[in-house]
Amino acid sequence: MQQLWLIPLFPLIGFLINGLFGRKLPKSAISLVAVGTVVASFLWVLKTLSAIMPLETPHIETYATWIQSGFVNIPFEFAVDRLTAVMLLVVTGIGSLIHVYATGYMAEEDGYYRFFAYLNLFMFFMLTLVLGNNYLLLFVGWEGVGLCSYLLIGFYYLKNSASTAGNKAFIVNRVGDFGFSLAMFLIVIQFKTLTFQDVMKQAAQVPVEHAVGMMTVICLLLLVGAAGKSAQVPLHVWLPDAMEGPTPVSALIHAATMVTAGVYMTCRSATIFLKAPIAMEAVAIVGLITAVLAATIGMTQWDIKKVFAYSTISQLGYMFLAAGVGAFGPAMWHVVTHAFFKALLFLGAGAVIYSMHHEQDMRHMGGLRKYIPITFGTLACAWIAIAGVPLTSGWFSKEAILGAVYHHSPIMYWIAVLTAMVTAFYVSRSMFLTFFGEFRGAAVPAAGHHGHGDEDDHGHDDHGHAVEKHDDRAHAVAHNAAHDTEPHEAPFVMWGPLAVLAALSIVGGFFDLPHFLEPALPPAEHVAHEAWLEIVGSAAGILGIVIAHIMYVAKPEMPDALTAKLGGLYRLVYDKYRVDEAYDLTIVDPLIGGSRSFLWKGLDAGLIDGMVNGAGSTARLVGGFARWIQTGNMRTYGAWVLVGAVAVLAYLGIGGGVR
Amino acid sequence: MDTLLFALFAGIAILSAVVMIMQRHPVSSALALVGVMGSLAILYLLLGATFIAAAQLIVYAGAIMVLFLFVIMLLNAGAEPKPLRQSFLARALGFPLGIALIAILGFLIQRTVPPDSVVVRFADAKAGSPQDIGRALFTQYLLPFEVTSVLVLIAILGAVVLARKET
Amino acid sequence: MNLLTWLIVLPALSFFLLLLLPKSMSGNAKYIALGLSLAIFVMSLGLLGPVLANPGAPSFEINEPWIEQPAIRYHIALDGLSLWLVILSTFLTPLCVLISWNHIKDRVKEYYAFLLLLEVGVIGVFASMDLFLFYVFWELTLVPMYFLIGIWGHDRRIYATLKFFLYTMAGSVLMLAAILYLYSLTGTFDYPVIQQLLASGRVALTPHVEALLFFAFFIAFAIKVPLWPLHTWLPDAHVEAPTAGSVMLASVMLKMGTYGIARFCLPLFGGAARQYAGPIAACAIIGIIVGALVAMVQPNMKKLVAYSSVSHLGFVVLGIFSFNQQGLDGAVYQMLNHGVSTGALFMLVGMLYERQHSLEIKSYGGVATVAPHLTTLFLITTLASIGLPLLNNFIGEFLILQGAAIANFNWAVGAAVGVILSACYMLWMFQRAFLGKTPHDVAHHVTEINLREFVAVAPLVILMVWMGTATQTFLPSISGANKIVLEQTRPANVEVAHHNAR
Amino acid sequence: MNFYLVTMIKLGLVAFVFLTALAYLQWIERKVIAHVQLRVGPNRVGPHGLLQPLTDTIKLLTKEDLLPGHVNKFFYFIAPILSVSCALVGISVIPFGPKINVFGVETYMQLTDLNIGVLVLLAASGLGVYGVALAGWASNNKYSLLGGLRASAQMISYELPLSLAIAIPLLVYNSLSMREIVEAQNRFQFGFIPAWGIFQFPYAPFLFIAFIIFLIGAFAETNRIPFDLPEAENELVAGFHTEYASMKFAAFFMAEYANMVNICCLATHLFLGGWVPLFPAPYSDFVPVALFVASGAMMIFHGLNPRIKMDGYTLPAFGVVFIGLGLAHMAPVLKDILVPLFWFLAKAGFLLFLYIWVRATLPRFRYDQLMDFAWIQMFPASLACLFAVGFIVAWWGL
Amino acid sequence: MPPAPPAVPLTAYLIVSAILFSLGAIGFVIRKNVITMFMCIELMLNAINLSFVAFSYKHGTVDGHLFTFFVMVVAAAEAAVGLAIILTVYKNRNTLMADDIDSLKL
Repeated sequence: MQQLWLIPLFPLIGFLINGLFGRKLPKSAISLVAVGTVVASFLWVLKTLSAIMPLETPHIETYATWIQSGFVNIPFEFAVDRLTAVMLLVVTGIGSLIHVYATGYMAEEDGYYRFFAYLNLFMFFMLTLVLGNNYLLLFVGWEGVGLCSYLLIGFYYLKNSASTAGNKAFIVNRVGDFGFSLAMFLIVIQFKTLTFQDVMKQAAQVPVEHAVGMMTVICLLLLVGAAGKSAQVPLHVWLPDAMEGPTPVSALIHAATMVTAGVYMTCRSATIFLKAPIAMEAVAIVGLITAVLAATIGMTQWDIKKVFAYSTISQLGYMFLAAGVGAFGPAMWHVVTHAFFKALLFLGAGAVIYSMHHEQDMRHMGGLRKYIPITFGTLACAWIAIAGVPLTSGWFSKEAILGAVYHHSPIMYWIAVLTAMVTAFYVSRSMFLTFFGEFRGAAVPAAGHHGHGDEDDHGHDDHGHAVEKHDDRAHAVAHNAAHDTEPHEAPFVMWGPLAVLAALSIVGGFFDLPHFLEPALPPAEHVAHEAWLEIVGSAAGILGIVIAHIMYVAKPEMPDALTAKLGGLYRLVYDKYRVDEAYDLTIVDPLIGGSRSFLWKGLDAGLIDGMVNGAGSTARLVGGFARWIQTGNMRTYGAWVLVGAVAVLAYLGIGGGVR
Repeated sequence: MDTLLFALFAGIAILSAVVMIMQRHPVSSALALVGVMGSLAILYLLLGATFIAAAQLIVYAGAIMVLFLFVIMLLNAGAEPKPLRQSFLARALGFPLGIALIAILGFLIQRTVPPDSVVVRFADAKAGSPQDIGRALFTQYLLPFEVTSVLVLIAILGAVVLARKET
Repeated sequence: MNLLTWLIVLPALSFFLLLLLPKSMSGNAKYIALGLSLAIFVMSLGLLGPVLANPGAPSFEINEPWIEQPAIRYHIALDGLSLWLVILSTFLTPLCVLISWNHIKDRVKEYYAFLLLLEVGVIGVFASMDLFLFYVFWELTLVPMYFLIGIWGHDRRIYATLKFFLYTMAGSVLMLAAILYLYSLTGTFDYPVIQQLLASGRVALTPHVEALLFFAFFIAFAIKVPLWPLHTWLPDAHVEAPTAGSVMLASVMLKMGTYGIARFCLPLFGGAARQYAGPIAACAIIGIIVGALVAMVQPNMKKLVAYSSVSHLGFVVLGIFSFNQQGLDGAVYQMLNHGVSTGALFMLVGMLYERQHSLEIKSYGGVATVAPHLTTLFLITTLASIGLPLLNNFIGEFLILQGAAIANFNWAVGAAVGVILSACYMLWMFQRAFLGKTPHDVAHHVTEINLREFVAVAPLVILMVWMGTATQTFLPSISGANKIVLEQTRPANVEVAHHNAR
Repeated sequence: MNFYLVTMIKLGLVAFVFLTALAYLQWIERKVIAHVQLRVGPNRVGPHGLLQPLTDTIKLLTKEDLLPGHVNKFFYFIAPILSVSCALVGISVIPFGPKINVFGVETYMQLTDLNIGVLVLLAASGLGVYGVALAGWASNNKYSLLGGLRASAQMISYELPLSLAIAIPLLVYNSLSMREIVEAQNRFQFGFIPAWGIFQFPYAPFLFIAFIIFLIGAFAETNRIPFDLPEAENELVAGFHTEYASMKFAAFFMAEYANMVNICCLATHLFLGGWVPLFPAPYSDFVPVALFVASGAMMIFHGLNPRIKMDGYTLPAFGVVFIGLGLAHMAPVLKDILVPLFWFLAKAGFLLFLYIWVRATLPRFRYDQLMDFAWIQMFPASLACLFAVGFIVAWWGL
Repeated sequence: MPPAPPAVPLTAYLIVSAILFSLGAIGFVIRKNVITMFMCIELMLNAINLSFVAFSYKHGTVDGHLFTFFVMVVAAAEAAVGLAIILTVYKNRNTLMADDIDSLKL
């Protein structure tokens, strides 16, 4: 026993302390508790892992029965294998860094204790997700992180857009959970257990042709679940809105950890997936589509966090693509490297926003390189990593994925390469807009924004929101302050973690993670390494950077011309392909309208209650007819009684009943 | 003598009853009813029911009817006016039905208890003294007696509650 | 006079004690009611030991003749199925007293007396093993609830209480007819005896008759549950009822229906139950989805919670008609869960109502700023209600859906949609009422939760976490009893292969 | 034939004596009150006003019979008749003495010995209400109506404690027949204490309370002071008989006094042992003789020294009559009749005197006090008494 | 004692009872005053009492007497409550006419 339960317990304790007493604690104590518990958890992970390495087989600890009903027996059971170990390190490691960062970023906020309580709770659930040794415990973490995501997105609950975004995240995730839970039921039916090892063992033994239908259904449902959590098309809509949350949250939850849970889950279920080729194909296609669409949207956005959000979606699509082509190891590798650089990007963006006094629109930035050099330096590391500049971490994982994809399907490969180039382009675009050129802080008037930023639009116009956020934030510095004061560098607690992550982003790829993960994943077919693939991939990344440099540094007037030329297509992409609007139009509005006018007013109040009341009215009608006998006049009643008496007696008398 | 008394008081009883239902004025009706009750008391005596006869006078005539009279006087009820609307059925059917009832009942009584089967002689009465009644009342009919006492108690409470001034 | 009988007698005595309380002491009625109901609750904990030791067999059994002819017996007993429901009732009653503390200002002692009378009725319903006795208690529960809604309710209370009364009455007369018919067949009202006779075939029912009897019972229970489309009394009753009335109605009285189905419909008429499981499950699923959708568009909080009850109880019915251990366990567990979480929801909504005197969602907003603790409790309850893991409803929903999936996977698909929708309506309501900027009147009226209210809700919140994690406190006994129920449920009359073929 | 004849003779005798006595009761009342108030009272007509009742009667009979125009004629006429007949019926069941043998005819000194005698008396007094109530109502006069209402309410109310008080001795004597009631008291405890109701061991204390209750109830039942609210002059003029004059007024008057006499006789029988003397047999015979002779002697003595001239003739004459009466108590046949009669009349007369005495002494009740007194004090007291006696009877047995 | 007079048949009592009862019934129907109607009920009760006593004579027991007794007691209770109700009705509606007291219908 390695007391694995202590790992999630530390953050839980932090949550309880901050949640119950945080209101009365000083900020320093809150920070200490929050950061301390997570760091303790990280240390405990290190200690545990060092004890149980090399982990050729999973290390399992069973604590108690949770649910026991008939043959369904679900224990509280934690397990660590190599997959888990990687996730544990990522979660606790990056989690610790982001906690540290957040103490700086959130220093001025109201609800400081609340934020850290939620964040600790998130750590608890995320660790439960990672550690749980059966699907239901994974589901606990799965739903739990969803909850924390909901809470943290809606952290600025005074803002309608924030709470709406929270709701959206939770509900879209619920749709995914719908699939996930159905998949679980099928797993129980098929394998009579939810414990990973047992399921995988049985699944591995199932002949492909025997239960392929079942496996396909299970995997497709799992895919729905994973798509929900990992923001894959068509359930990606919540993630951009989730940027309403504080930036550390975006970094931790919506970039580094939670959103990769879908990938983690897919890799966990790899054995089952391998039995369902159709589902694998579906995973790959979903991943590819997501990657492309999100990347193209990313090119058009102005809000720095939105850009990174779409980037995240796109990168997640990459991971799914990898998983879909059977490259689970590279997928996980990308999870890790992505965690590094995307967390860094978000934290860096957070530092930028911090230094810009909560301005997020890149058109208001520019030339920040001079004001916040440390931030720029660290962000540049993430930039080159995500762009796939050779020998950075992102390059390794990306090339691994592209290699696997090529062997699966060249068409997919070329699309993926194109996407890689687009990725490099939009990241570079945001970097150039932010750090290069002249500072445009006062140049762009607020009125220049698009006028359809309506509060009640359920937040699909991020642009408008950025402005409102700026105006509405309860703690906000005065509106003009952003323009009057110059951007300033973030404090050490903020750029410290950035530095660590920057280092990891650069060197994080030298560790051959797929190889490390081999014992934990089903054996994948090894394909020959082809050098030209790497060259093409690297070239795509660099080309993207170059194009961006041309458009945004060398010829700043070019984007506008291009935009004008593209016209409708640009608008479509800029509006994120109008997926939100389509959902509203096809699902949300009919559902609410139909519920209100048909199900409630029509069916419930009209038909059913109408029938009930109709029964009552009918009875009343019949009673109304019978009522004329009941005159209410007692003498008439008496006369009737007399009539009855005479009649009865006469009958008895004549009939001889009385003798 | 029996026959004479019976004829006399039965006649008075029926006459009073007729007067009672024909009089428009409730006081007259009440007095006529007292007459019926008094005559009935005599008839009870003729049947040997001495205790019941006395009870009839004390309870019915002496208490219940006084209560009636008291209420009539309290409400100062006058003769019945012609009401604005009245029960057509009652007005049209009351008498014929009543006569029919008398006829049918008489017929039935004639048939079930022929006149020559039992004759009543005052001296022949076998039971009816207060001792007899008391003995039966407190042995065989104890439970009904107690129940009746509860009923009376409830009636007292009910009457008090109903007639109480709203506070 | 064993403990169970005491638990029926004591609330009854308390009822009379409160009724006979002199007018001058009616201010003390709530203290007396609280003390008595707490004492009853503590006593009811004494039920745990013997039943947990042997959940499948009846404990605390008393089987005495009550009326010689017809042979009606005072036959009460407790097993794992009814144990927790009884304890839920005794547990909620003191909380209901607490929640009504300042809310009820006129006819105080009658109010608490009726609460205790309700407790008599529900405990009697859960404990009765004689069909006639069951019916008596079943109807007895109507009376206090009728008055609770009719006297202390809101504006349209007369309509609501009449609707409630007539609706449930309409069902229960059917049940009475069926009970009497069973009596004419078997010569007894004693449920175990009838069950034995039917199971052993000594009294054989034709499938047609069995179906009729089954539906006579089932409709009575379904109205109480309430199963779609027999549910329309519930929103009205809830909206008009005082808080404690809503709590007792939702948390305990609705369970009488599902309990009745599990206890009587299945073991007595297993054939018909299996035969008609399909349509009934369809109704349950429609109830789940339609209830959730309609809840989503309600402008009134209580109505929303009421429709959510329709949705949640659809799960319970679905679980029961899965005819497997998981489904039935989940159903019973979900009964308790729903009692706890919806009870808490009604309490919290009631607290809001006490402050703002409105149930419309749109007259709130930004409550989180002025009453963070209230909001936190509400949020936890909301999360429990939408089935978040580690909170109670999740366990029930998981087991029910698992059971339904085993019985027929399509059922699980349909029902799982309800899980999505539950998040929609609850969170949307939470957002509209609690989040956002605080309007002036809300800031003026809505105050933080006070100690008494906290004491009333906190046990429920603790229980939510407890029931979500330490399920082994409850599940083994429930499973034990359900196993017997399933064993007693006979196979279907007609081959309806596709139901069980998965 | 014998039966009817004897009954007729007794009827005639009782009627004559009773009616005369009623008339003279009025005279006695006036005289006694006068003396209480230190006046002389009627003394113009006849010696000591002894002929006053006669003249009063003649006056009332010959006065014009006024018939007010606004009255309900039928009830106006019938009310006094009802009243007086109900009052007079009562005397028929009251015995005046034991069984006697006159000229070989054995008979009771009583008009009729019913086994429900007490109930008949109660019934008669109950029916008496009608007269009053109807009179009040038929007069069509608000004073009369109020008087009638008061009378009936009061009589109904006080009938309850009265009946209960009657029931108490009935429990002890175990009979409803007047004669048997008296027989039950006709013995001497320890040889010298008469077993009268109020002395009878072990019921004496309760019966004494019952006696008091009975007396109070009797006062109310007869509408006498202090319970004369129905005819309170200063409030209601004269109450129910405001509109009555001449013989009809006399009828009410007579009914009131007849009721008084009846109720005093009843009290005597129930509580004071009827004709049972105060002393055991040999002494009891001499007491009346001695009393009569002594008073006769006193009259003669006073007659010899008259204060006014007339007394010189009348007093000796009365003295001789009294001595004669006294001696009659020793005559063989008469003795059996007169001695019990004497004891009975003495007790009843004492009670009547009490009536008059009270009238001369006490003020009137207020109406609410009157009702409260009946329902809140008398009724529970009589009930308690009844329970106590019933308990003793059941405990000791009879 | 005088010689026994010619006897009255029991039937005669019963017929008197029947006549009185019917008269009561007629009265209940044709009279309009609630109090009078109430009195008619009393008359009917009395008529029945006569039957009871008559039959009791026939059987030589006191059972009929006791029924009569109970009827009387109940009638007393009924009169008390009934008259109280009439008083209340009069107070509220200011009428004693049965035809005007028909709000039961509304």
